[in-house]
Amino acid sequence: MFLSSAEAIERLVPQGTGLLAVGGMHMHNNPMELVRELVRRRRGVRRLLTSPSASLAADLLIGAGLVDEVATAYIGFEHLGLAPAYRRAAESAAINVVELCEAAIVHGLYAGAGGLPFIALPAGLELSDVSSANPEHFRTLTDPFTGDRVLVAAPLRPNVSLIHAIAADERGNVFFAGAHFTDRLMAMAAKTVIVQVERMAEAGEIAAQPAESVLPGFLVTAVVVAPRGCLPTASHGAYGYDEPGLRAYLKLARTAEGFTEYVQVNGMAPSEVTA
Amino acid sequence: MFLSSAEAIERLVPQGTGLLAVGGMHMHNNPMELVRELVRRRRGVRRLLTSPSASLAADLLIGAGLVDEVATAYIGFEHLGLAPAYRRAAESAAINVVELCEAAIVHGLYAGAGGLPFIALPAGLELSDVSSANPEHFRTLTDPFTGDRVLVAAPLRPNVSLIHAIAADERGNVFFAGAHFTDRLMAMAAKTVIVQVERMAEAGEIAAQPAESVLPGFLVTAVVVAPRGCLPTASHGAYGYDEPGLRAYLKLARTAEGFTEYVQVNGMAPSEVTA
Amino acid sequence: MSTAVEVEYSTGELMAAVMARHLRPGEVAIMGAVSALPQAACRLAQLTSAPGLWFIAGGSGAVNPHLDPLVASSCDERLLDADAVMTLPDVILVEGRGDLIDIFFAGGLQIDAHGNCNLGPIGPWRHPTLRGPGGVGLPFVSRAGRVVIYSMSHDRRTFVEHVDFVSGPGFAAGSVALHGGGPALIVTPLCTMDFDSDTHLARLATLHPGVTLAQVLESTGFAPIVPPKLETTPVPTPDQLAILRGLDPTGLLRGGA
Amino acid sequence: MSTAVEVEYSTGELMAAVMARHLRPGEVAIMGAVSALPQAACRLAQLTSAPGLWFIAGGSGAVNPHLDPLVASSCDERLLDADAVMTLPDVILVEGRGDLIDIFFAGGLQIDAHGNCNLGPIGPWRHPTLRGPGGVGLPFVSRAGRVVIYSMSHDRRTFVEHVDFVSGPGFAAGSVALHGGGPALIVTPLCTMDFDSDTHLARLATLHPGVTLAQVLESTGFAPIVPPKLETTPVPTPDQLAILRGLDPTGLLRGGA
Repeated sequence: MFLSSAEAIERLVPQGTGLLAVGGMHMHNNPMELVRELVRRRRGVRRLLTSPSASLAADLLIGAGLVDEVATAYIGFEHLGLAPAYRRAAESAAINVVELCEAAIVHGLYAGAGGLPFIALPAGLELSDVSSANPEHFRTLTDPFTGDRVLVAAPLRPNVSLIHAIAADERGNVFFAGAHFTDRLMAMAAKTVIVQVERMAEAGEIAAQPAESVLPGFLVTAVVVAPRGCLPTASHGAYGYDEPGLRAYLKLARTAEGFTEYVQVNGMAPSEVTA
Repeated sequence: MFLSSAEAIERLVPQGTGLLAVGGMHMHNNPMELVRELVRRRRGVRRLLTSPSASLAADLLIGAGLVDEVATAYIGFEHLGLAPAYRRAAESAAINVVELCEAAIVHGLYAGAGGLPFIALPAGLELSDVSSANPEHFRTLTDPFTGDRVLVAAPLRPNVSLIHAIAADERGNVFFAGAHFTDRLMAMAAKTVIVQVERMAEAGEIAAQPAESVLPGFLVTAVVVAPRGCLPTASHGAYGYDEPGLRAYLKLARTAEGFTEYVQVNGMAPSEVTA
Repeated sequence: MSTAVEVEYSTGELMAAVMARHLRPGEVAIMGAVSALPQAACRLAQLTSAPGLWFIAGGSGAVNPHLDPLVASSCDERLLDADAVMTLPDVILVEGRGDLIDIFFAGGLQIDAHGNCNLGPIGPWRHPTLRGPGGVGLPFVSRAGRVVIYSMSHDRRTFVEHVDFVSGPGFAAGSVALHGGGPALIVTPLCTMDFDSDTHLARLATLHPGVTLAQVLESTGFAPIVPPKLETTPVPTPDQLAILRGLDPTGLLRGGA
Repeated sequence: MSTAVEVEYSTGELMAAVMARHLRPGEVAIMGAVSALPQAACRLAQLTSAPGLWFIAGGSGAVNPHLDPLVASSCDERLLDADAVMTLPDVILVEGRGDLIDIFFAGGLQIDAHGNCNLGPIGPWRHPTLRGPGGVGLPFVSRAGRVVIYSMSHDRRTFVEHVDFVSGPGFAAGSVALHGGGPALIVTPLCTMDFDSDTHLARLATLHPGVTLAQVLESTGFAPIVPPKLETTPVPTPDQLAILRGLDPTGLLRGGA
């Protein structure tokens, strides 16, 4: 159950994973230690699924050339700026973008978690270009109750989900602090779930948590204890984001050379791989 | 926002309400004070929607002859016995039973809450007779992604939901203690929401609750403060169920005459209506 | 020379011990309404032969409730004294995913030779002779790894050739395949049955101590397959009984929960 | 004789005051990424002209965050200091229901004459000249009561005749009806616009103090309807500014959030 980040990625994330989901939202609760290990080991991913709003985790994986396709509704850094590696990859068509919306991601994960074959979306969502841009992910049906035309989205069933939580107990029950965004759904929908945590839970601590802040251990494949492992993104309940650290990334990652420098300076060169 | 149970039912639950949802689960958290007021005022309901497992609230409304149809997956009293009024009404075909399953109720409420036009159900659910028994509520479609046959259920959008929570603040934010079953979804899917609570919240108490135990006030139409108002069912966080009280009901309600006696003895005769 | 001590046990305790032995370490089990018996079986299994077993007390959302003490209602707040708790909507997601639940404990007012269970109408659907409470989550048994059916009644009203209404689908007579493994075990006050892998029909497995084959056949409304040799159901050991009684000071398993 | 005091205010503060005046008591508003400005507007409205207003800080799930202080990121943990908090999946349900959200604050790298917003690709979809971050929940504007569009840039790159990609649908040229009320107000550093009820085209409403009509037309890539008489946008009152500065000690609205 408890592995180092090196062991977890090596054993549980096969090269060429079909659908890899990475949790957190904006520059909060990105499971960066796990993501850095993916970069170190150069684990390629056929499709990356982000939460409705991704930032550093996604930009780093894309910049490292590890992602063939990204299914996302937002990759950026809010007030700090656009996502440099994502921009470069998308603008050079080096990556295929499966443009989704919040509804397609969240309802799609709900469908994946619950074994629903697909999910019908609220009327009006078909008016955006999201569904036209990615006909592979969306279909139009006739509502069998009303006869209306209805947009439906595919379920999202990650092969692997990487998420962050505040603490875990010895059986892999984990709990979240602050907001947990789409992280529980990402875990519930995935075959393999690796949870990066700040610390071990104290005795009785998980039992004292409310139902919805907890992910029971039978949904968790492995736990990686990585204190301060979300930095430079925030970990709700533990620390805020490191704005200078994020700005340093954004500055360097403006160029491919700068990105490589960032990867090397931050311990993500392949030479940093440990057994 | 704050009303007596008499005012809330009089003003907010029209005679012949199309779909009335009543929360709680088994003999826990049934909003009995609101239900008793419905009986007192003889408010008829075209269709009653129960949580996946209902007990006294549903049996009382059905026994009082106030329900044309009931959409449910279970009405009973677990180890205490079957539901006497429901049995009598169903066995005499005095009521139409829309037999649902847990999945159709919970996913149906999710669809209602989120504006989804219908909900596709996991493969295998079509093997029970639930869908065949109620073709009005279910349809079969072709999955546009796989070509498989798929069972879909109608969304559930209650006109009115009656639920119970532990406490409310002055703006109608409420929070739950213990398990809250399908009560939050019932509220999120309904046009009009009446929440029966044990007490007023203390200053700052709602803000201190985790996200998922709270229902924000913009989803709440009215709050009725009714201490010990779930009895003889339990109120999680406040008191357990009154087993002798439930057994007394089950004994009396075995006959129509006994049921009438129970209604009268327990202050639900029309003469008990207050302005 | 054996000096076996005669230990008294109730039918409920015997059934709990049988069900516990069916569970394997690390599996995930789930149960619904009126489930003190399978809950006790799971806790017993965790403390004996199936360490690391997970069990979800359905309606309450409790994961591994500590059963300190065992309670009668499946939504009792005391169940939330547990290793973790899920919301009911999340439990429904977990039931639906189809690869998470290894064991689904099911029951019925009617149970048939193919393991179909009925908790709904008995007789005509629209005008039943007995309106059962309803099946709650029983349609999800079609997606579980194995289904364990238990009943505190073993008579011809309960065990029928064909259920009048399928709440929880067993093996179908026709060609429709279940998405999960289907019914695996039936536990009653008289015996245990499993299912023949070719015909998918219920087959007697063990008779409880003191119960005769004739008694079972007379009490069963279908003709179970009878294997050449029928074992006697092992009785609960003193250790098992000590654990069960520790969980159950009020005697839910002794009064017939 | 007037003795008006000249009060200095930033563009952000002016825009927040304009947006606040658009909100009515008891309404429910929602906003997404990079939303310090509409959050400040909502809090200002709650404390002045729209008591009982609800606002949901999208990604965080915070309902009526106290903004003590205003923060830059829409998912900052400090937003959870609020009247109540929802989960993100529940926020998505609320957005989808279609009769709960009165005001949706939207933005775009491109905004067009019909109020369509683009936060996705600029240029060809598969090979964009500028890959925007993405629209997150913007497709839901189609189901909101009114859409308030805001932008800190007012230039011809931002305000275009037709967006290259519709993230948040405005009024369509064709016959497709929005399920909600559609775009109602645009607030920029230069002016405010509303929408003509017949043509559904953007129409200049007010010019900010010191801004000329020519300046707006030159900075706008479409031709807004120009009404015969253009009012000047009211400047924030000293009370409004005091409230805004109380919320915003670090000057997010003064440095340009």
